[in-house]
Amino acid sequence: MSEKSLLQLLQSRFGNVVTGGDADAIDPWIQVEPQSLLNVCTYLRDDNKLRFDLLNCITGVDYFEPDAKKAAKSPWQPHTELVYHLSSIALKHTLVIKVVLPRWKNDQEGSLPEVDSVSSVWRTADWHEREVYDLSGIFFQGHPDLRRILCPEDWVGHPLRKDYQMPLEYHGIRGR
Amino acid sequence: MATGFDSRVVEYDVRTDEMLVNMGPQHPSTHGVLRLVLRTDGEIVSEVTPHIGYLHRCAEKIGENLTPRQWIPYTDRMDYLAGMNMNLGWSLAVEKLMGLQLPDKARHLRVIIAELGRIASHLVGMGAYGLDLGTFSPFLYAFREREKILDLFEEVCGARLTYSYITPGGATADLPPGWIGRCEAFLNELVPIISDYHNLLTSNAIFIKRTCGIGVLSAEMAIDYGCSGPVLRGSGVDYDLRRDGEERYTEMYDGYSFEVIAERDGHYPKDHQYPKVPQDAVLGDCWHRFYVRMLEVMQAIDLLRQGFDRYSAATGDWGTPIKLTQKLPKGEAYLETEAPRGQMGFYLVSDGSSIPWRVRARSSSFCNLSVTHEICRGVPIADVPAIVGSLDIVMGEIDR
Amino acid sequence: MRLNVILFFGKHPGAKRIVAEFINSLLSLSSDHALGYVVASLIHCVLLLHVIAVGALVFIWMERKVSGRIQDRLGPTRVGGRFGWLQTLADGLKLITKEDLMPGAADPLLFRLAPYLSFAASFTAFLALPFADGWAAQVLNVGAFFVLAVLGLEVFGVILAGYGSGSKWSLFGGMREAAQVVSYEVPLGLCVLVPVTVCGTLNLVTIGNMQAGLFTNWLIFQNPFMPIVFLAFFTCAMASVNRAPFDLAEAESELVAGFHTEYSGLRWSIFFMAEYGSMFVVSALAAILFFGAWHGPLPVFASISASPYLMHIANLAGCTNFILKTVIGVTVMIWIRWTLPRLRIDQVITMCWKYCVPIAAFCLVGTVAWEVTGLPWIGDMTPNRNPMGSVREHWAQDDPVASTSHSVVIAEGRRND
Amino acid sequence: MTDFTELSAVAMLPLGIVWHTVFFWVFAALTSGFAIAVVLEKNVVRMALYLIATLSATAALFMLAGAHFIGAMQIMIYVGGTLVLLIFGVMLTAQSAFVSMRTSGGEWVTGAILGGVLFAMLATNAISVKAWRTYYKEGTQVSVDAVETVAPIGLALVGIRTDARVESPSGPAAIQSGYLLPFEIISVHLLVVLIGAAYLARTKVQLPGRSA
Repeated sequence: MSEKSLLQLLQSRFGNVVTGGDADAIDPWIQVEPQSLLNVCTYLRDDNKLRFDLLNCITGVDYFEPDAKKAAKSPWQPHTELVYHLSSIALKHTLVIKVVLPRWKNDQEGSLPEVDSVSSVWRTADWHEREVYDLSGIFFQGHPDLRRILCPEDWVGHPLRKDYQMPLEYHGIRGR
Repeated sequence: MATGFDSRVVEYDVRTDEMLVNMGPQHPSTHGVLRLVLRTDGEIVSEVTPHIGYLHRCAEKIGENLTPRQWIPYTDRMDYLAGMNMNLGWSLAVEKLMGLQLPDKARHLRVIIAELGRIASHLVGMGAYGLDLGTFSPFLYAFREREKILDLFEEVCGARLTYSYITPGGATADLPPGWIGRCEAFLNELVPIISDYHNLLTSNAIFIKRTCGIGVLSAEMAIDYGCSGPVLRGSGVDYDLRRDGEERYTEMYDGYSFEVIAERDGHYPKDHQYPKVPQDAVLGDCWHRFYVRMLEVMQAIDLLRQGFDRYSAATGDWGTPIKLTQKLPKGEAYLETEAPRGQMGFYLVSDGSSIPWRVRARSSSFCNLSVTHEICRGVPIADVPAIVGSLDIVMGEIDR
Repeated sequence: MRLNVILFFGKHPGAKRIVAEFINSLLSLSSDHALGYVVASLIHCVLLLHVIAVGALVFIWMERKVSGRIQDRLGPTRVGGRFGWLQTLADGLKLITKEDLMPGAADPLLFRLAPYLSFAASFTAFLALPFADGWAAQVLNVGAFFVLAVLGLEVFGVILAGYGSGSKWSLFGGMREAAQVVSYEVPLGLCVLVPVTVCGTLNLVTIGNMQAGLFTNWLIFQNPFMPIVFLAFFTCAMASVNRAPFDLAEAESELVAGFHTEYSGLRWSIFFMAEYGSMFVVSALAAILFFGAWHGPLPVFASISASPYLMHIANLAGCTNFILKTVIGVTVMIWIRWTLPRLRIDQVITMCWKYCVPIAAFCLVGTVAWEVTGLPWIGDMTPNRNPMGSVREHWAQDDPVASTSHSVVIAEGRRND
Repeated sequence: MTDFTELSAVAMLPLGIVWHTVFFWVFAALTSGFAIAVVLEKNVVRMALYLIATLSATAALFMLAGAHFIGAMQIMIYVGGTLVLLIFGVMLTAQSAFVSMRTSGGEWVTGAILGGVLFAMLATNAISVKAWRTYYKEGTQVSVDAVETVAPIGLALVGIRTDARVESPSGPAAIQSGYLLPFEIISVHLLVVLIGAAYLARTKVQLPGRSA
């Protein structure tokens, strides 16, 4: 199944849930509404023509420019993107799903944006979501055990956010 | 008494207490700084909780501040047992973003280097697995052979562990004159030694007892957890990115003939000259994972031999590395390659400058390790190293 | 009040008696004066202590050399000249200078006591071990039984170390060791019983002497079951002294270092002395029970061993023979250790109860049947046959009263009072 | 071949110390000292350690008396038995309440009475054996010959009493009364005890997910 027909299929199936996409990009992608991510993913996995049985990777990308001067020139509004790379072992095709989230929930600094966990669809999402939560600061609703995974449990902040500041001190160890 | 239980059914058991045991982060057989919290009842482990992150070096954060070529040494330090393959993965991902096409010679050079790296990595995997099962000698035998590969690598790039050899655009240097001959001689030496390893481990009665039917990972579960590489193929899934991956990667292997090492109808490809699959072995157990690795060494030798001729015959350049401050096109690219430990993916987002906006490394061992708690449930303590060892993890890659 | 020294110095006219008489003659005391015996006993103890200590020294060096050669490397090469033969001594010096650590959670008494307990058990087993005809610190009438019983004691040190260290890994190691040793004592005892039934005595010196002559007189050639018993014995022996592939108590890939995880320095090295001592003892036991003890394959010294002075030369050669055989046994253990993977604890126990015990029991029954029916085997077809049965039956048939004479004499002694 | 020549030597130091007596007192003191320590100790594992020491010292006493077989037996069986006790002590009573035991006053009284009665019985019996009350005058030579303990015991176990043959000249019938029956009874008894112990060590657990 070619990328274009795949995108069309999804757009026809889910309609306005799929809010965008680019079939001509290096890796063709579709953008999905955060609320219906779980539905789309379940469909992608279970549909006989798609069968995306393997979740390769989840990436959180923080679009934010801490430098105000540069921020004025940047082409996008600050936001956070979740990128899901999927592939099908059975049918040998791939797909990228993007979910756009606000940097902070309700624009309140410190409250993490929320999205449904897909760990019930692919169990590999369990650790990947923990990593994204840990490093990029995105809260996954319905995750069975959302703890930090790479940083210590009492670490403050989410290092892969562009406005992250290394703490001055961590348990007596100099940070900066 | 809870409802649904029949009060007449009573099981007799010795009353014992549960104990929480920390295996690691300093433990001889956790392959680095992995910490497993075991909930044990006597010798039986009822629950394993892996804790990782002790080797976290913020590689992705560093990558947001370096140009792609500058970040190559950091990829070396991810899977430090297969640095060449890490370099290759990252280079291909950058090339994918830039749309670079490589000359034929560079392609064959990369195949040779990648497969040699695979042999080196699997040799360590094999030796360390022997160590996990309590036999020391295979480890040193494996290192003896690996040293020779490292010698070859040293000739190529001057380093023995962190090579930074393959770069976006090709490699930092061509293979030195006469290197192919030396490599070929080494392979001729290695082939009979491999059958020694089979005698020492694969077909050893105690080894079979310790690995067959232990840590069985079903194909469904392996895919569900995103396992890849020998762990996935050991479960009988016929999937190898060198054949099934993206075109940008598979075209590297164009014209090479190889069969994916996965069991079909109780047989592995070309397995007549190796030990038979033991009766007790269950598809997806530790033995199969180990066996797949051993066969992949032979497969790599075969690929190398094909590569030598092609490389010698190939025309063109061995590649020109991109400039250190090469501007990247705006966009994003994700590419997975078949590293020795599984599918190693690199993802980079570029905003048009020479430094990527976001760099991501999808680690194969990370996913392979995440299955631990499933397959270590209810096994004796001694099997925990056996199972974790059979996943052949490298903490540098997991923690990044 | 006077009492016979036999009671605690043994009645066998062994090396000790000769030494004792020599000392007494030096001090111009009567030849059977106790002082000479006491000094002779002390000399024996010191000698044995050296056997175990030097033995450990050599075996550790050998382990490193052999493992080195097995693994395609050289092993130690520098300390003490060409072959690095002083490496162990250097290691020992290093261990002595190391800090003696004790974990805070440890039970101080048990933690400190454990290594010595292990070592004492191993050392005590040496007391009954004959190195040549009569060359034993104490020739015991129940030698084989005594050695087995005392070797079983070594496990106490391990368990106490496991418990006393206050570490979970140590506890696992100790418990494994306990389960393993308690299990393996059964087949080990059964295996020892087979040569003992053939010889009809538990006295190691007698068993050794019965195998004099051509090598076909060795017990391993006594009947078809013997080689099987020997293999079972060697397996059980390795298991009971904790050698790979049965070294579950210290399984480094699972339990860090098992029972000695928390030990350092000298205490740790004492555990090792005990381990190598035990290896020596079980190999020696194998040599005595199956491979002709101190007798060489050809009876070269047979003619001179009758003479009172030349006998010592024969004994010296016998001692060399014996140690050689033992060292071969230890070398095989080292070889196995560096070749095979480790078994799992349940497999070790399965091996014991499902394989070793039935095999040993079957061979015991088979041997008894073979001996009773008097079927011939290799040994019987060669000249210079040593009639095994002669000693076995002599007390039962020839003169059953003789063996009870002591009670009679004591009674008479009392009546004299 | 082994030389069975009897050796007759007299063990007495110039100072008049009889070595045998010295060793006897040493081991007797160890036996009783550790026995008391077993009673006074509160930690189960240390208790077991002291028990082992007591039993080992007893084995030494047996050896001193020339009963090598019984001595080795003592080590093998009792010390090995204590080993199992130790394992069970640690494994089955891992709860802190058991590792360090506290004895109540009532238990002390019961224990003292029982122990006292047992001690009194044994002491009376020991004293009442006439032969044991005799003492040797200085200068008496006691000759003790072969201390072959294994063979007679082994023979007696299969029904041949070599010692009985000497003392009862009445005929073969008296000779044949060995230890076979008591041995078998004890064996079966031990088996029963083993099974009983295994039964007692088990606990009833209601497992979920099972229905009749």
